[in-house]
Amino acid sequence: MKNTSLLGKMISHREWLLGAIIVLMLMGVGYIAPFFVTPGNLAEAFDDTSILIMLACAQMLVILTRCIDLSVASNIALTGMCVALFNVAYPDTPALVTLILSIGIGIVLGAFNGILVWLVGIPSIVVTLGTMSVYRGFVFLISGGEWVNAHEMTPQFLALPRATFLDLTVLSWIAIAVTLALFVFTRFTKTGLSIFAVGGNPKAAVYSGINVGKYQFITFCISGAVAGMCGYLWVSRYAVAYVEVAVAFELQVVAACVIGGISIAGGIGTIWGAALGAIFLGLIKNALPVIGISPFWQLAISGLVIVLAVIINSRSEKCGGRRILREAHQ
Amino acid sequence: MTKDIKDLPDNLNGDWRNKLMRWETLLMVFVAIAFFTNTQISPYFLDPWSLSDATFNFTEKAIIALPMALLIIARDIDLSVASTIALASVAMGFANTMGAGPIELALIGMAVGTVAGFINGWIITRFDIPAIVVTIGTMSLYRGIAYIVLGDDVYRSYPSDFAFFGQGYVWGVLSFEFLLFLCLAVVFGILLHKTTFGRRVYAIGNNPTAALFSGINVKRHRLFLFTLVGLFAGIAAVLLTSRIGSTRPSIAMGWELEVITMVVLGGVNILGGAGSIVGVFIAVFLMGLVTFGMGLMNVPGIVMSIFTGCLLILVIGTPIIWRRFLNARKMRSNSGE
Amino acid sequence: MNRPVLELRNISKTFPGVKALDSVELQLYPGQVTALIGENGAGKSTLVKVLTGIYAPDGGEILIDDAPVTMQAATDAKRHGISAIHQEAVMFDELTVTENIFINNQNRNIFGLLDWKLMRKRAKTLLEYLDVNVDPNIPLRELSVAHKHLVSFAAALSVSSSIVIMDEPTASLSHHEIQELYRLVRRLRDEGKAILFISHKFDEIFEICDRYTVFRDGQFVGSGGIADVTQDDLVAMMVGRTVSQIYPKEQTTIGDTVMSVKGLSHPSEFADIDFDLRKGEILGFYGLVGAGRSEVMQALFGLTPTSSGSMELNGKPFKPRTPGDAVDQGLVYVPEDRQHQGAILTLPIFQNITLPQLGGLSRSGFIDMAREYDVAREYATRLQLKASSLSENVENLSGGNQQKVVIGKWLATNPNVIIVDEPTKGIDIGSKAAVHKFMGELVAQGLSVIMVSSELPEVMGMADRVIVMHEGRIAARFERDDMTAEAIVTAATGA
Amino acid sequence: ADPVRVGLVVKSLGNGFFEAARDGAMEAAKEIGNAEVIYTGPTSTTAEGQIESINSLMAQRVDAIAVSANDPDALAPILKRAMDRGIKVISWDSGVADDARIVHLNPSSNPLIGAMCIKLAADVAGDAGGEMAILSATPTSTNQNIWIDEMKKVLPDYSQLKLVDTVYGDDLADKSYRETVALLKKYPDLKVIVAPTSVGIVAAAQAVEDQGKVGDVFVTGLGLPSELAGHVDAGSVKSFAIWNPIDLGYSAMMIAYQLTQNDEHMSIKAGRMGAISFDKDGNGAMSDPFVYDASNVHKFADIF
Ligand SMILES: Nc1ncnc2c1ncn2[C@@H]1O[C@H](COP(=O)(O)OP(=O)(O)OP(=O)(O)O)[C@@H](O)[C@H]1O
Ligand SMILES: Nc1ncnc2c1ncn2[C@@H]1O[C@H](COP(=O)(O)OP(=O)(O)OP(=O)(O)O)[C@@H](O)[C@H]1O
Ligand SMILES: [Mg+2]
Ligand SMILES: [Mg+2]
Repeated sequence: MKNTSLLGKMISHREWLLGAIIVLMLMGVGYIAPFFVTPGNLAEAFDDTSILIMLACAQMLVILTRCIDLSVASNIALTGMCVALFNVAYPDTPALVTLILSIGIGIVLGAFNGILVWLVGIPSIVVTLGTMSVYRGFVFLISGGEWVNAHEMTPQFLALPRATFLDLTVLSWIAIAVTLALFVFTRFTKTGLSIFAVGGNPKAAVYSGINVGKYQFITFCISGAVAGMCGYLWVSRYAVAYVEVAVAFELQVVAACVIGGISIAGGIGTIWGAALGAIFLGLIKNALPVIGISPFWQLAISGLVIVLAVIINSRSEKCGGRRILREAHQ
Repeated sequence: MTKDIKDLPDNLNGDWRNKLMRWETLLMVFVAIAFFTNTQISPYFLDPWSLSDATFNFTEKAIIALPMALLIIARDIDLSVASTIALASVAMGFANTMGAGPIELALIGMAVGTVAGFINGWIITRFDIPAIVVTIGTMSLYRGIAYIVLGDDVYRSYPSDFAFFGQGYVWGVLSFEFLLFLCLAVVFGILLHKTTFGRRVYAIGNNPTAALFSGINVKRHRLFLFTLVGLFAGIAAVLLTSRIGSTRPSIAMGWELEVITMVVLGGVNILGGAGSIVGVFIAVFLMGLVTFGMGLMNVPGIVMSIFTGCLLILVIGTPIIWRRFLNARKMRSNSGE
Repeated sequence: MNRPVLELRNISKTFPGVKALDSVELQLYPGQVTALIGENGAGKSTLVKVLTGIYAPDGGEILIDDAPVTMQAATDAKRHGISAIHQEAVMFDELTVTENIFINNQNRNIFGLLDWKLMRKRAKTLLEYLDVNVDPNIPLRELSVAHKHLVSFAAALSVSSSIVIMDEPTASLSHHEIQELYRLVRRLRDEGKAILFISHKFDEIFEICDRYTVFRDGQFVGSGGIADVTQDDLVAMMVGRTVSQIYPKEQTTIGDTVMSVKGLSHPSEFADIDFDLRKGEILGFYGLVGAGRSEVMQALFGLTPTSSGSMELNGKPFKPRTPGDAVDQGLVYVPEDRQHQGAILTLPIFQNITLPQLGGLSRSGFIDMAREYDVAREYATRLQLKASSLSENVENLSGGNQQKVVIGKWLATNPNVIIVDEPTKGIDIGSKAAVHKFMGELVAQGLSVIMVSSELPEVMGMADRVIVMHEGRIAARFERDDMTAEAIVTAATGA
Repeated sequence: ADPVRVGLVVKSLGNGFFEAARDGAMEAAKEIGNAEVIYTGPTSTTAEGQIESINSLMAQRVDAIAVSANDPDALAPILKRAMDRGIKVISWDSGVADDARIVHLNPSSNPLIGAMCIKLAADVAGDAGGEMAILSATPTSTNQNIWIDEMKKVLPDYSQLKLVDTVYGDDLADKSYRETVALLKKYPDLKVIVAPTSVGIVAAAQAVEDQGKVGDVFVTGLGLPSELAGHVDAGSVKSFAIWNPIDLGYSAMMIAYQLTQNDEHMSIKAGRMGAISFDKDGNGAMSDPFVYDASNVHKFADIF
């Protein structure tokens, strides 16, 4: 009886496959446009994908518990607008305080979803379909529909995600930190394990003394916290806050999870999968314009890739399993 | 408590019909409130032409909501409907440049929609992948194809007869679109609630495995439902294209979520297995009334979405809390007896 | 006698429409195994759920060591030293064996993070203690049903507890594993733990239990020492009447071959399945759990594609590609997992019964509701279904009545061949007798029955011929006259 | 008498340009006295959203509708229906099909805008010239497409400028930003980015600054002083052009009002803007675009 190594469990073959595809794509793009694969440029592509990575990892937790959070993009827009307006009103606030504020607002918005799912028992897709509209509507209400532009934001508000450290932006480092933190959370904490249990078999979770709703609530709070933080990072990085910030971004986030092999039926998935799925999408988004593919082709290509990825995923899921006739095969 | 079956009262499905009535009553109450509020806030509300005009805002979405309700009851979902509209519309525009007449255009739109729906269904049933996942992909794919074909171009100058589908009136203020919706709603109500097909849809939605073990060809039913949704997205594409008289690849952007909101608001369980066409029908009017009323007050669409969002949560949440309250009371009275 | 470690007084629990527990009482004593006996729906599992904090009782008291306690959640039960193995295998397929065992009882390292290394080691020790040979690092989904159940034992044992509850633990275990389980139960008993053992099998009860408690329709009927009663006494208490014959196999005239299967094979599940089925006979399929019998039956029913082989039904080639094909040609299948495969729990009884033959009950696609209801009532009556209404959802029925609905829905299609897979698994003795009697009537009417069963008495009592499977192949065949228990078990274990 | 109600339908709410136009229209309404502006539109730039806005304006039986269209064709049927109901319809800024409105008020003449953009680009590129790229809004934006065509027409006169690419930021800040970054990557020698859209130009300027390309790459095009003042200071934008959106909204309101009073539509008096004349297709133009740079941008930043 050979012990499967921890690494083997952490990174299943699905993630290897996805990683290999990403490397192949990089090589392909590098062949056409060599500058794309220079370290500096890759760092920038990563920077551009950072927000998607963080959101995908947080969304994964929600999906693990058999829920879905469609309100993340609206959360980004609302939190982003809140901190932008806050920055206009109190320009002296340090960026770190703004960051914490954004996480706080995000948690509140996430917790609202979570409460409705947990205590009222409305299916999450309905709740977040609702709050997706509600939160974005509130962006309009608090801003009066007006934009907050770069020149209204203070330099320290704008500087945080842009500052670089060891050739990577702070935004990238935050994404890496969030990903690692969530990895430790999923693998080495009781809460993380319970989240897998809740999605894998809610009934069994109840029988094991795990409160399903509570853990769903927790994942919504995490998703909200990450979305809120991304709200600040987004607004600061693109130096503008307006109603339509990140519109329809939730679908990209869910798509990243799907590509990363997170089972929409709950209970199956890894942080690496979600992160790789996000990187994959980000790579497409960044590479296509560079290799000179007409912008009109971008959408169709990413759609096709999603469809192919899920088909490949489903195939690799099906192999393996149980065999009664083991002797006959030897 | 339990009795031998011989002694049972012969009540046909009385129990769940009661439940159903309660749900739809709730929706009707909301409709009445919306109606009354509208008459109060605007002197223009009760004008037949205004009301007729208002129906154009939701009729195409409502038409897709009918088969979508069946699909969701059967535990599936299709997020690609809006993109299917774009694809079908582009196909019609292209056919128009080749000189197709109004009827051919309509047929082509419906055919393309059907094919798109079939492809969704085929991938989903063939590879056994959750529908939400596949249709997130085809949502980009179909609209992407529309962008490839059309780019920054536009198809316009459809034949003038073609305008009838989306702009024509059948009788007085009754538009062709709206009449079509009313007829289709009746057809779907009968289909879901009176036929073997409808019963099987419920069976699949409640337990696909047991449905399969009961001899129902689950895959074929699901495939059919996806194709049906595609066909109706095609019909919606015909109506919409005819109504706005032009095709751009961004047509009908974001409609998928509005259609699903209508269906869910109508009491269809997003997790499958339960729901009625009557509920969806009322929900369509509820949404129409609310948005029309707010439109009369020039409330921006984005603010309306706050209301529809709240309405969605409220309408789904109220019966859940209400049921829980009733159960708790029943428990108490039971244990007290 | 010493004092009970756990005592229940006047516990009641009501579900909408059902009084599952009506002021019941129960005592568990340290170092003793107490059997909880009762028909399906008597409230046994409900009691377990009350005891483990999954359901809150409507009234009554739970005393542990004479102190009243309240159970709000499953964690409270753990705190009070109660661990349970539930009737349904409530485990996590996607988690590893170790993760399953320690799902609510983890070890942490000095950083407060989970210490998987230690837990894996403990899991291994536990599994060795249970004599289960599985790798603690593989996901649970790769295990057989029986092994999954054994892992759930390990999970229950991973916490130190003074009270162990086992709800039908042997239902999916093979003969060998049942023996292992007995050893385990005795060992726990000798360690001074109080054990509650729920089972429908009297041989087990008499083998390892010290005391009994009987429930009927949610009410307490009686309790005492096992040594003081006979099986008939217990049965009488359970059903309130005596059950004369458990296996009412009538001698029927067996006719010509109805179905013949030749060389049926599947790439990974079974191979070279040959047999004939004759009119009016019950053909038994025996084997250990996991022998592949269900897979063969599902292939006959058109659910699993086969790689080679041929079948004939009523003299015509039979090649079902979907269950619908099989039903059309008169072959139906009552699956073993009635909750997931057999019944649609969230639909009313009458809709479940008529589902396979809706076509016949409709005119050009429109369902004739009145006729539908008549058909449902007819079969519900024939099977003596107990329910509050035909429009009641199947989920509200007890296990035995759910099984009746599933059998009823297939009989309503007037089949020639009916395959029943573990027809009496987890069914009480009363319902069991009803099902057996009914099978006897069916063959008397000229139907042919294939009965898959893991219960030897059932197979030997009911079947005209028995086919024994082992690891996906036919290991032996027996005629009614030359069946012996030893021969059948030997063939099934592949010895 | 009841006030004359004019529905001012804009491409999207929250866009600074249109907010300024609304202020102009309000000013006109105040001047007229017996008139009222209903400012409405969708939040995202879609034709369907505008149709819904127009529908509710029709239901309120407004006297006139002045629309800046997201799509010239898609709005035509509903506007025709509005005209059938006796509502006076004009388009402004971004036009609709000729037969779906009475007149169209161009902010400026299209050839002039195109020429102006290229001239600004040539100015920042200097005599040495260099590579130039265009960052547009959505591929379907009417006026952007017209202006790009006009740019291409005059481009041969500026041999030092080489147009290397046209990309679309869809009037979304993040997409425009990403497209700009891709442009900078793909064309290391890029000298000028022309963005004839107020969303795109801001995002492009921000991207150039973030990429540390200030001084190497210049952004120009059409934008609002209030939104670009910071970028002019930062140096990524040297100069840009725009007409006065306040005047545009003011004129649109005046024209709409005049049409409800009489049918004259060859030359319409638009208050302080004087008479605006329309050709036989009903096209009229307001004024030339005005160029802003470090010398004047802060003065106007407070206005629009
Ligand atoms: N969640 C529930 N909702 C409604 N009724 C229930 C529920 N759980 C159990 N019941 C009902 O309560 C009664 C007791 O059920 P329970 O499962 O305790 O029986 P049991 O003795 O364990 O039977 P079996 O031997 O079949 O396992 C049955 O009539 C059953 O239908
Ligand atoms: N490890 C497993 N993973 C998935 N499904 C399983 C597993 N083990 C059993 N099953 C399923 O459970 C059912 C019972 O299969 P099993 O291998 O026990 O066949 P069997 O020999 O017919 O046993 P039984 O005595 O239960 O009829 C089948 O439907 C099978 O597909
Ligand atoms: Mg039980
Ligand atoms: Mg089996």
